[in-house]
Amino acid sequence: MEIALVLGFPLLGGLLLALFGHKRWAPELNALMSLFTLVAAAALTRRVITGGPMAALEEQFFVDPFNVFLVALTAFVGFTTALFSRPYMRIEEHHGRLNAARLRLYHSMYQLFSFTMLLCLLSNNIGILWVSLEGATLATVLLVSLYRTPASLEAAWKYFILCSVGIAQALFGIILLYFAAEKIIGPGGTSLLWTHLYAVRDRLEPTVLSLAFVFLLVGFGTKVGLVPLHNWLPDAHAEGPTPVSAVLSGLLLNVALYAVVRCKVLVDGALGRNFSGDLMMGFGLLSVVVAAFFLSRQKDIKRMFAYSSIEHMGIVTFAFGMGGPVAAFAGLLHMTVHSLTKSAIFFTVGHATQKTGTQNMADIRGLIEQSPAIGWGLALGSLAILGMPPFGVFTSEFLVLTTAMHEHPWATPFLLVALGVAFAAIFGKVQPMVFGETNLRRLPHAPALIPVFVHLAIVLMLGLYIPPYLVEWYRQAAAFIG
Amino acid sequence: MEPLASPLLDSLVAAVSWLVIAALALVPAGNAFFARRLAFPLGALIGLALAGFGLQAIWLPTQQMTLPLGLPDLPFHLRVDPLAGFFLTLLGSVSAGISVYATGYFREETAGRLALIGLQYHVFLASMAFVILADDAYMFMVAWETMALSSYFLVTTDHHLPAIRSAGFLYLLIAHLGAIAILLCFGVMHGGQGDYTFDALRAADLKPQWATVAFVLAFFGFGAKAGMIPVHVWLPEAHPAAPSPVSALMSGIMLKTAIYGMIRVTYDLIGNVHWEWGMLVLVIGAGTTLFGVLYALMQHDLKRLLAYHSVENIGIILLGLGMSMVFVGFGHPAAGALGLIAALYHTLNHAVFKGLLFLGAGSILHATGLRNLNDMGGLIHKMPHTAFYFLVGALAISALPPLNGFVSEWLTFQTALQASILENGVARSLLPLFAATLALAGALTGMCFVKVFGIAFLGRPREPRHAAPGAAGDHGHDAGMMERFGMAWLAAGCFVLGLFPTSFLLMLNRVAISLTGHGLREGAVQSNWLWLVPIESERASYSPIVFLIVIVSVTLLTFIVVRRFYHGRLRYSDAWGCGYSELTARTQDTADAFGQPIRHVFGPLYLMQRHMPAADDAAPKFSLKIEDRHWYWLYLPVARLAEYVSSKIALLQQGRISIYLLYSFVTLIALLVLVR
Amino acid sequence: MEQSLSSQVVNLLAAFLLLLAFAMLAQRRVLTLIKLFAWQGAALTASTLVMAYATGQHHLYYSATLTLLLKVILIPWILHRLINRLQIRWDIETLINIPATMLIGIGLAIFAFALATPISEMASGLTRATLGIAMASLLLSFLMMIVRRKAVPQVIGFLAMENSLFFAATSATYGMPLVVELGVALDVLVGTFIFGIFFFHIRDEFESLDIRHMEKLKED
Amino acid sequence: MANTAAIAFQILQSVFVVLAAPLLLGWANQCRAWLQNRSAPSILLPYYTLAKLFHKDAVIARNASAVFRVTPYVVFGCMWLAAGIVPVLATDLPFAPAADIIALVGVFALARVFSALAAMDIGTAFGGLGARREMLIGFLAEPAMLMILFTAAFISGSTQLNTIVETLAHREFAIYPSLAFAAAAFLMVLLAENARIPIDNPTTHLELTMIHEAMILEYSARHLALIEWAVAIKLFAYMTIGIALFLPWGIAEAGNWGALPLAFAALAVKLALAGAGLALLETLFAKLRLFLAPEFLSTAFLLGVLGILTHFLARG
Repeated sequence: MEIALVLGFPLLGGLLLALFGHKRWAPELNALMSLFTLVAAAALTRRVITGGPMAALEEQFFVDPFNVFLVALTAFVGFTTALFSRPYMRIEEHHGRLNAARLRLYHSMYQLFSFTMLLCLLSNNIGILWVSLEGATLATVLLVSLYRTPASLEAAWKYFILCSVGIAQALFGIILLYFAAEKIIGPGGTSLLWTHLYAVRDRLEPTVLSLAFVFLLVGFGTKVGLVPLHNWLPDAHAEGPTPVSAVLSGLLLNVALYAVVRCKVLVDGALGRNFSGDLMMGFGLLSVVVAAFFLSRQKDIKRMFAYSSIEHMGIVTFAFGMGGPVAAFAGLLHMTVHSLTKSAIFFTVGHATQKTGTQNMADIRGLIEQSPAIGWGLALGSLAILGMPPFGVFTSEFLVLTTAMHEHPWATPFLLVALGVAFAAIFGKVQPMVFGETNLRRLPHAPALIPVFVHLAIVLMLGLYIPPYLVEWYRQAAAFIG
Repeated sequence: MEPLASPLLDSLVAAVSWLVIAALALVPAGNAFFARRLAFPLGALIGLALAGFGLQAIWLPTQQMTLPLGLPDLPFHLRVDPLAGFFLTLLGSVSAGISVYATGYFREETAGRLALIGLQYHVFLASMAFVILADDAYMFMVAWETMALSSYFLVTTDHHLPAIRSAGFLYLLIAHLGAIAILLCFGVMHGGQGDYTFDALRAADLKPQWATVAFVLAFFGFGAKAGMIPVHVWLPEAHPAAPSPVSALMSGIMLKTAIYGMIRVTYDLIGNVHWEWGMLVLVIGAGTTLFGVLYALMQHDLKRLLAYHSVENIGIILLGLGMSMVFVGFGHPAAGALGLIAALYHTLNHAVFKGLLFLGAGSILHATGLRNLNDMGGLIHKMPHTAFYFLVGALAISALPPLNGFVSEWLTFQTALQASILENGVARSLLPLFAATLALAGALTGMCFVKVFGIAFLGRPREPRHAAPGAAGDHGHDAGMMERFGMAWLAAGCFVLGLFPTSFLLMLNRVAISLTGHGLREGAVQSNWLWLVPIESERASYSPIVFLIVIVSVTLLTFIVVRRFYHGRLRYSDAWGCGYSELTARTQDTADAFGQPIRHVFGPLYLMQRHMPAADDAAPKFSLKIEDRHWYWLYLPVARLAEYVSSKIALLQQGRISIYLLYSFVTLIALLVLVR
Repeated sequence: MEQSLSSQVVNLLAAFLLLLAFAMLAQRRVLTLIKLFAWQGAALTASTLVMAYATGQHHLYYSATLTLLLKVILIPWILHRLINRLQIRWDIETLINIPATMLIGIGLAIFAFALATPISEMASGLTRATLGIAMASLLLSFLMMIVRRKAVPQVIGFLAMENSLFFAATSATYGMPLVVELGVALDVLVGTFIFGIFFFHIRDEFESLDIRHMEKLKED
Repeated sequence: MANTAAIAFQILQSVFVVLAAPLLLGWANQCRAWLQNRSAPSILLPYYTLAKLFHKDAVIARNASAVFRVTPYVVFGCMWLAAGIVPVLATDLPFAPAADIIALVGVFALARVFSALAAMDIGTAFGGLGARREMLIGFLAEPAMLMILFTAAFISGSTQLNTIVETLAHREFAIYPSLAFAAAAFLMVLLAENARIPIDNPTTHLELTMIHEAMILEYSARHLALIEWAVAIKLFAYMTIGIALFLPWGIAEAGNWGALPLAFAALAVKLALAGAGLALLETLFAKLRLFLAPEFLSTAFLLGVLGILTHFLARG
């Protein structure tokens, strides 16, 4: 029931906004639908926490702590982003970068996008998971190209081609998975149901699964933004509207990673050794290091934070690759705090860029002087994303680093270098933006900054105190990721 | 818990109430009445209370407790043992003086800035308290980084100045790198089953090489905060940038938390100390000491000079610590305890007199708006009180009897003189060399502070434009009531610590016992308040009280005799110009001139750019620029390397979609090959 | 006996598919490329029908018809409309010259076979080697996307990739569950439409469909 | 431990040192005059000078601060204290534990710092110049002195001068190479610290070369007298330290009052020789250029360090 609502609201919202998306009250409707989704997700979460894992619609849908926590996160960030995009989009329209038709497209696609993500999370059928992920790609492609500028078109095109091709590989992997499963479960619909695969995972053919995992990793990894498959990511983040950048790096990457992890579990079961884990650790480290060095060259603020997303996805991938309860816990926590912090950062960045009329960091100065809220939001957000306590990002990085130091000491030098470089790069660029003299103009609409500080407050809380039910929740999820 | 008293609980309350003050300071009320009038005095009171609790903690058995915060398996663990108690005392007592001073110092700030300063200042204090109280790796790191963060925001209070921004950036960057190193050190030490309490870390037995890795990580991690070479570069930038009370806090207390961390990790968590570690500490310490004082001699910016002296004093502390580690490593716990006590005593002393000196510098800055010594002169006539307190601080830091600086250096020398009990010939003959370094540094410090006091307070105003009526330097009023009180508190500290060392020695002895299991020998512990006898009375003893009494009485006697048998007639006249008709104020030595002999002797150490005026120069100008060599052999190369690597990595992304597809393709093929 | 016959037919069609993949790789003219793509679809339909007939999996009939509608009729038609509307008449330029591409392609095919043999061993008797062929054509179309310089052929390459996936799904396994296939088909369709829209936008913005114009966003 | 007799004796001894100090100075000057074929002044000349200065009216610059006026007394007090610590005649000094050799060096440093500050107080070019040079000498002489004392401390296992002297006096006569190094270093330090040739010339008034004189340029009358006297005491103290360390024989043991006359005689002889030696040195050598002073003193420093090292190498 809750599942139906969770999926129904955004779908409905997508249809409604496809009709009324250009109306003056469309942004409110958008936020409202997201709110409904959030409420439904909350209900679902309660149910799962109390009642444990559940399946629905002859097992086409399956909810366990792992995905329900991502569902809740997705719904929440989706809602706050909708709140943020209200004034943001109005200001964009006011600045004449968008017209009514585009706004309609934007709003409906926004809802459809969250629908596809939720579907991807909730579906028990790996095939559907793939379909919805591809759907998410299509939706976001339109969102990225919203401004129709050459740059945005180029970004969207690259995004489209690279992700489609990547995800095609994933499909082949799924076919191989099915191919292996068919032998045990037999033909028919059930062979792609994750629960069934999970049940028989240790009887699946190892050679096929290792092959399949390669395709799956390359496929979904492209969407996660793992180096060297990441090249679409910075462009898409930099050229799309800021709310889209926020949900892209805040949510879509998580969802893609979720898909990878789901598959990893099966493959590990089949192979018995940590083949997939090693691959993920490798990709994770590579992403962290390369992204860190890219960071130091950025001039465009959104592009820079896009690279920071790559870096953090790398950390999470590395954590999941290490495995073990602590690391998996840390990975989940990091997913949460990263999407909260990063979206908060993008909110502030969005308004900052609107104030200065540029995304070029050299031209953004003295935010704290002119609009303290945005300035402090950006400063604190950046410090949080850089792993400064008492913010939650530090918590997960603490666990990851100490575990890594103990289990894979060889990896820590890379992490040390990467974190250092990333800190120098991001902080060195953020500081002059928030401090110093100002050159800002006023905005036609009051910026929405509540989401920023709500997110930061949650992240701060997670750094100092993790509520027991959340812990329980993470624990169950971590236990099953292994 | 303790039935009679619970210093742990009390100090927790104190720390939390600092946080409360911080929160209240942010509440806007009129022109920030609370932040302006109440916040800092209250903070000072809490500091006093905290010092009291710390003293209790030194004498009471260790106490532990946990808070329902933090990680799931890892609620915040708190603990006070004598070591923590000692550092709490340091934090509380010194910060009390500084807070009182701050009340006066920040009086003229605008409401908005004041609120922020009040917030950050007290968060800073609280985080330092939590660093000392923490009993698990996670809480320690959180408190540690919060400390760095709050102090960073304090440093960048005047963030519209580019220099200050870059100083803050450098500071936070190095602090963060150090923090990561510390974090990794905890990672090495923890048992693997995700238990990060210090008890677990103590329990985990490490292989020697891993223990060494942990030590080195901790040493450099904490060293980055303490400001030892070669990771000191942030310090002379950040301390001058901060408002003076904050500089005092950072230099006086924050650096000490790094010392606390080193001792905690090395003696307590790792446990079995290797003497080689001690040698490493000694070498770095000696380098730091000399480097610090030699660069301090070259400075003409008063606060920068003081910052370099902090570097030097950290070096002295490291010397004591290193000797102690060597002795402990060779199995001479008694001598080791002496070294540890010397180090801790100097930690406390430096906190007091360096705090005092920074406050004095702050008063000068407030009164005259000057930081450049070359523009000062004759301030003693305008601000006698400040001059007196500053003189006390200067004598103390120059390790002159009977003030406190002398006592700790004396103890350090005594430790070095224990060298003859070592079996290892190398170590035995090396220790005196480090003592020699210390002696040299002490004398140089004396020279440096003759320069500071002589040039800032004595003589005549050097720059007419500053002395002219209405100019910045002219309306040099003396420090206000509150500021004086704060300085007086710390100056009194210099005297007390200098005159009654024995009682503190017993205190520190307990700390040493709790860490190394051994204290000083019997002969020492039963020494009464009058005689400071670290080993036994035949070996060495020192009685500052007697010393003071004798010198004062003798001096007075002389005075009385002179006045009694002769006369006190006095005539004033101009200074004698040795035949030169006009002695303009500019003929006096400047700070740079005073350092010239040192430049001459230690020339190769400095990176100098000097512009000498030509003989026929119409407007002769002499300019001198001294730079830190570390920039050129360490930091810039690293930066360039990073730049180079990133420029190469950027080639990965040249915008061609075909190439991007090729990446995916190659990755796919490579992985498939891998699977085969 | 019948089994073997149908399996031979399937293998034949598979071979045909691979041949087409190579042909597309070699093809210079965009119109012919679309034709070849349609042929691929036809072969796909045929093999699916055979599979359906041989294995009695009824939903395979649906997917066969789906394929027929989508990949033989609809998409080629759309592409035709597009290139007419966009007046694309030029020959296709490639990054590497055709023979080299062919050589690489052959290498890839061999690699794919080598990779697939151990798996094909345990495949049901009907579908030996098809998995290898599917993988081969997958890689080939990937290669085609890499070497083509214009937008349209790249898209066709993507669609060809989709085809080989579909072939793998139907022949190597007895077809994916219908709902999945529907979903995939939907995505492909929507994807094609969006591609179509993009062609126009790109043409308007860049006066050309040459993707070399889209290399502005990069690290410098 | 401090019985009244001992206390009384210590006070007497220090008073004796203070009073006798100018005599040593006078004797040194007399010897030098003889060596330079001048007709020697009276050996009591320093006393006359002091008396004259005390009678004069003091003249000080207008902008002199309290530091300027306090300094002479402080310096004098420091020297007196130093004189009290050093075992001159007997080692039974109840107050000696109050300050060991490190403190002794500290006392001299205190005096130096104050006189340097006073020199900078008036704000003339020469005051600053003198102060700077004095500190330059000091920062090398002090550690050298410490190293020398440490050598003795390592040998005797104590940092208290009287204990050191007792052990050194008691030991069967043996050549300590370490002490030889120390003695050489000590001689150089003594010359430097007391502003003698070859570092400084106590009799010069050529501004550009002078060090100590440049510092006290502004002083007159009683202030000057006190400082001059303090200089004399300093010289005396240094010489007695040297005697105590390197040829302590004949000094009276604890509680053995009978030995005092002998000790007194011995001291007189030693000091006479020392004074003559000083004069001889000052006649033989010329003053070094200022920039050579650091080299001179760092040699002393290195010799001191070598002394310690040889002590350990000889032992282990």
